[in-house]
Amino acid sequence: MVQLLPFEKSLEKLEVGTPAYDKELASIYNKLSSYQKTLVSRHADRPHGLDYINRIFTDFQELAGDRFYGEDQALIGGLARLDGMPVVVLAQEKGHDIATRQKHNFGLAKPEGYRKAIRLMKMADQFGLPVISLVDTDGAFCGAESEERGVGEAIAQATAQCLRLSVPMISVIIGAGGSGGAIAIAAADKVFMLEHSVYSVISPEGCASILWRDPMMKEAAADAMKITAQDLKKMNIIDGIIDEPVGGAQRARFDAMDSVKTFVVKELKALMKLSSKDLQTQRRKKYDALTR
Amino acid sequence: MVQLLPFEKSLEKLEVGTPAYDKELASIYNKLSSYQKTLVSRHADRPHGLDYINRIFTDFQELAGDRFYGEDQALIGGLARLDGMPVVVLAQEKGHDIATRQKHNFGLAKPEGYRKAIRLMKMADQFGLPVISLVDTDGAFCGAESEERGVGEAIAQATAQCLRLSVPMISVIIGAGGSGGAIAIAAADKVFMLEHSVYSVISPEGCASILWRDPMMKEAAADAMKITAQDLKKMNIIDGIIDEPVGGAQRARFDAMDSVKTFVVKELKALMKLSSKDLQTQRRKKYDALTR
Amino acid sequence: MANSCKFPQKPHAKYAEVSDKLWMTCRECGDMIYSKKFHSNSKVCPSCGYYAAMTPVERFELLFDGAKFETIEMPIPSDDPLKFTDKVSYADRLKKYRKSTGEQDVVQTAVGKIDGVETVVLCFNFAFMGGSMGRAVGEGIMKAAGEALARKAPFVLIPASGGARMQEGINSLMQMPRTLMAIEDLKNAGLPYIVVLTNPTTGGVTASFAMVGDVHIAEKGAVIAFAGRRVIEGTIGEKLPDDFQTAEYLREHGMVDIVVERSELKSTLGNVLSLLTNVKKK
Amino acid sequence: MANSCKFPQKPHAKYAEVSDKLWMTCRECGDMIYSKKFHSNSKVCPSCGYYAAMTPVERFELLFDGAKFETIEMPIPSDDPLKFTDKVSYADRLKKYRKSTGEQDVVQTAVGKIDGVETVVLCFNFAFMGGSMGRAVGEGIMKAAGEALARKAPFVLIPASGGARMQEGINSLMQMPRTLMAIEDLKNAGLPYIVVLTNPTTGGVTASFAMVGDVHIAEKGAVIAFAGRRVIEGTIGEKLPDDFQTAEYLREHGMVDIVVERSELKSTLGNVLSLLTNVKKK
Ligand SMILES: [Zn+2]
Ligand SMILES: [Zn+2]
Repeated sequence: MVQLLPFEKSLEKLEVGTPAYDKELASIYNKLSSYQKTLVSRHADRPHGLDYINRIFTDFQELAGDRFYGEDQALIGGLARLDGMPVVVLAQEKGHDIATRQKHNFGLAKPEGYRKAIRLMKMADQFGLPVISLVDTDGAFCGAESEERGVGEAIAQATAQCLRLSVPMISVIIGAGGSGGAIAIAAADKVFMLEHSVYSVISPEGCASILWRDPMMKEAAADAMKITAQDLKKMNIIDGIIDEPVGGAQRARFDAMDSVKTFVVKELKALMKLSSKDLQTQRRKKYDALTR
Repeated sequence: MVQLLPFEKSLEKLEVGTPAYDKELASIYNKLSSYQKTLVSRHADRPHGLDYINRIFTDFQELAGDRFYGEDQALIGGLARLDGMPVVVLAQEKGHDIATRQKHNFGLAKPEGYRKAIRLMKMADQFGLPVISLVDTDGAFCGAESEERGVGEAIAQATAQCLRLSVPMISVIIGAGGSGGAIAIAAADKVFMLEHSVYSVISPEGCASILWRDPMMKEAAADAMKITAQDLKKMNIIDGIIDEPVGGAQRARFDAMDSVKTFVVKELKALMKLSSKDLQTQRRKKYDALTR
Repeated sequence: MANSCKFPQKPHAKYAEVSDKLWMTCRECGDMIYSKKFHSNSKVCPSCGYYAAMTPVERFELLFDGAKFETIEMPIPSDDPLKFTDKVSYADRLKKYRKSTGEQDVVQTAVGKIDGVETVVLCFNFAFMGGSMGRAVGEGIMKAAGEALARKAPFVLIPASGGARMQEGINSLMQMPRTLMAIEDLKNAGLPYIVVLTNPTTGGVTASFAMVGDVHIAEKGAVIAFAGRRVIEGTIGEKLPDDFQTAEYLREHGMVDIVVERSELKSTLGNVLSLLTNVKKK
Repeated sequence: MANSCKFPQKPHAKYAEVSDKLWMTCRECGDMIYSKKFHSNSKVCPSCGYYAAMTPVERFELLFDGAKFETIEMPIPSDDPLKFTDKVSYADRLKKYRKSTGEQDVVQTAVGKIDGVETVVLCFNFAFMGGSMGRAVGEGIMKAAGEALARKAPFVLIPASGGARMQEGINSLMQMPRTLMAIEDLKNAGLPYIVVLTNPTTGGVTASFAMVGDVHIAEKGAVIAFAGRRVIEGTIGEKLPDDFQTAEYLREHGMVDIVVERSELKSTLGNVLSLLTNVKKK
């Protein structure tokens, strides 16, 4: 059984699968607030980066290391096939229990994670492989060692590397798109968000603490910042929304992942028809126009 | 007064500047053995990297850091002018007293030193500036932290970066050319050696320890390995020898450095007449033919 | 588009209120300091050496030969894309800062000569909402970089920023790739891009245009950080060294090329520009 | 130039002396092991899991589909450029190793298919003078890389080396830039260059061609080092972790992509080659 979120309490009394349950679930998910979506996007049972890699890619070969300092399991990378097409895949992974959360550092990547991403994007360019990134992080790791090794520089260079590619890149925000930690692997030709994912410059909690000086104002902050897939699509920040099963990806993990696959494969095929030059021209126009 | 080397003992009784002294000095330096040259190349008063930077370059601006991990003062880098021409200069610096030797880690560079060199060589390429490297190291730093951060990888990439330049590169072995630690910044279009410098794949002491199993066999090892400027010129490994004042660069530091300047400026001007393509073709032929 | 302004020695009137007074109090050491001396000393406290924030115009006067420069008008995007309100509305905040600074937003740009090299300089005004990066900053950087490209001139960017402008939400974050794309154009054209890191340069700014310079010059003691010291100490419970995230610390950790005294900034910058553009020194 | 050799299941006769005996002793654990089992297990000790060194031909048989491959003749430069003698003359050492291995020098190259992808594989023979890098190694790598370039095929290099061949002095060092130049050609042509790091890969080899692969695969437990552990412990007096300089340690430190069991090497390599060359998997 999937763990119930606070605003799902009304489901407790209902039997899963009954028409009453389905009706109530749909009713809850039809009117999720921005902060409720934030909670859905963070749900522990939501499919994570490695879940997608295992489900929708084949022949995955993880590649480790930045060739400078270390290997960062918060940001997984490697070669794989998507619908038979060889690609480079980058995926943030938060972990799902104590051991895996520690191993993946809760999806908070360090400079070496972003530098590995840069290396693999260059490899993609070198061998003409598209890049697929699956974004799910609360942000880059905020620790002294991250600052020491220049996490800002690493994020900036990773972002620049996305924009420099001569191959297509597609990003999907599968959970949390946490600020610079996300954009570093999400400055793509096409950026899609799952229906209940969020993408923001700071967490609602952080924004509330700073602007309201009260972390309890997180709901107001979430609303004000416009962080949902629906908000971002309306502002033309993202290129599309991938529907989730009713009740969220955490309730039908395989269905959710399979629909991401179908969606991405279709978009990727369209991008692969473009020449490198057309692709880069289109990308430039996209980022020129963004937020204007 | 310059510190006398063991084989210079006969000068002790003579007054500096007298004809007898000059005669004895010339006689000693006319028949230096390979190992004696090794000792001259390591003489503490010999001009070091920073001495050259201060003496023969103008407008020097040191640039620090590899943009990944750290700053390494064993390998100094920056922008400067040589005879009015802007260049990127790379110089290994051993230090000359306890404090500076520690600061410069005895000229033993770590991965970050070589990665800084790579960054500055890329900058040279980007802005069309020639690269001048002054080589003086017993080798790359052999410590755990050097291995941890991939000193081999860093040397390999630096060497590859030398060979990849679209601008001319000139290297001068001013003291010790210590194996991989040297080649990383010495895979140049033209490689010159000072008259009493040495360049080898391992130190005579190291070679003696391994092959003779007796470090005292260092003289034999030095002879056998053929490590002097004269040996290397005969084998066509280097492109020329820069004469030193009688008694070595340590006895007339400014004269020694000034003759390096004159020599390098002349060679650089010749290289700068070539197109990038011709330069790269010539470089390729040079390294193809080397050791054949 | 670009209107010519030639300023005399004294700071731009808009920022000179404080210099109307004969004496002022140093924000750092609390000493009473002679206002004229403070300003003639490029806003470095004569008592404690504290580097006070400089306005863009003050920077331009400090850096350009003979304090002569042309300003380049910065594009101002429509206000308040999210209709954002916290305790105060963003619209009201903007009004307040526009009034206090006399400027429309954070960045200002000018072109002039530095040691004889024609250079485009963009400077942040920390006094405008903490130098926060919204669409105006992004558009400004894109415009300034475009100006450098058109003139085949080097581009010098002088950040001073607390980071993202949260009131613009995701629009702020999107300025990271947008500005990086503009900088990439300069690199492809072989034009130098120099960042002069000043106190403070933090947050999203250090994860984009401020960390991809060909050369990174930092003013002595400047705090340069992605995540703030207190955030790190708070969430991780790590004890941090005193010099953590200072210019000197970043140099030691490979991120900054040159740490300069403010008094050496112009000559250092001039030398670097001259070397990278192969212009003979005067 | 390239003569076709198709080998049966059992190792090349030249290296098979030991397999003539029914039982043999593991060098690592000392157990008596059934020779046939050891060899059918790709020279991994069935008792302790120790990875014994493999000859180039054994590697070729392990990696190429159906153990079918063509060998590419390696150039052999004139002997002994320095006329080097220590306790023994280099000329005599060379004679000895040529006799014991039946080969002229360290490297051998073959071309064949790996999971259907035509690939050039160069392999070091550690039994030949500790896999030391002299002119023969340099010329061999240049020849093999040139062969890959001509065939538009990926290049797989399998080092096993103690480092430089001191008896060739500076000639050994010069193979570092020379081989890197050959590898650069492959990169410029968009051809994959994969390094399979085996035990031991040390010294100058790790400061040149062995560390610039697009993908670095390492056999489990292989020692991969620039400076040897004893050198570091001796000169620096640092205490080193047990796994220092192992394949696993290098993966942890960002230098190795994949650590594999020998039994998985062919399938891993095949998958990577297939993905990088965009060949559909069989
Ligand atoms: Zn003060
Ligand atoms: Zn065993």
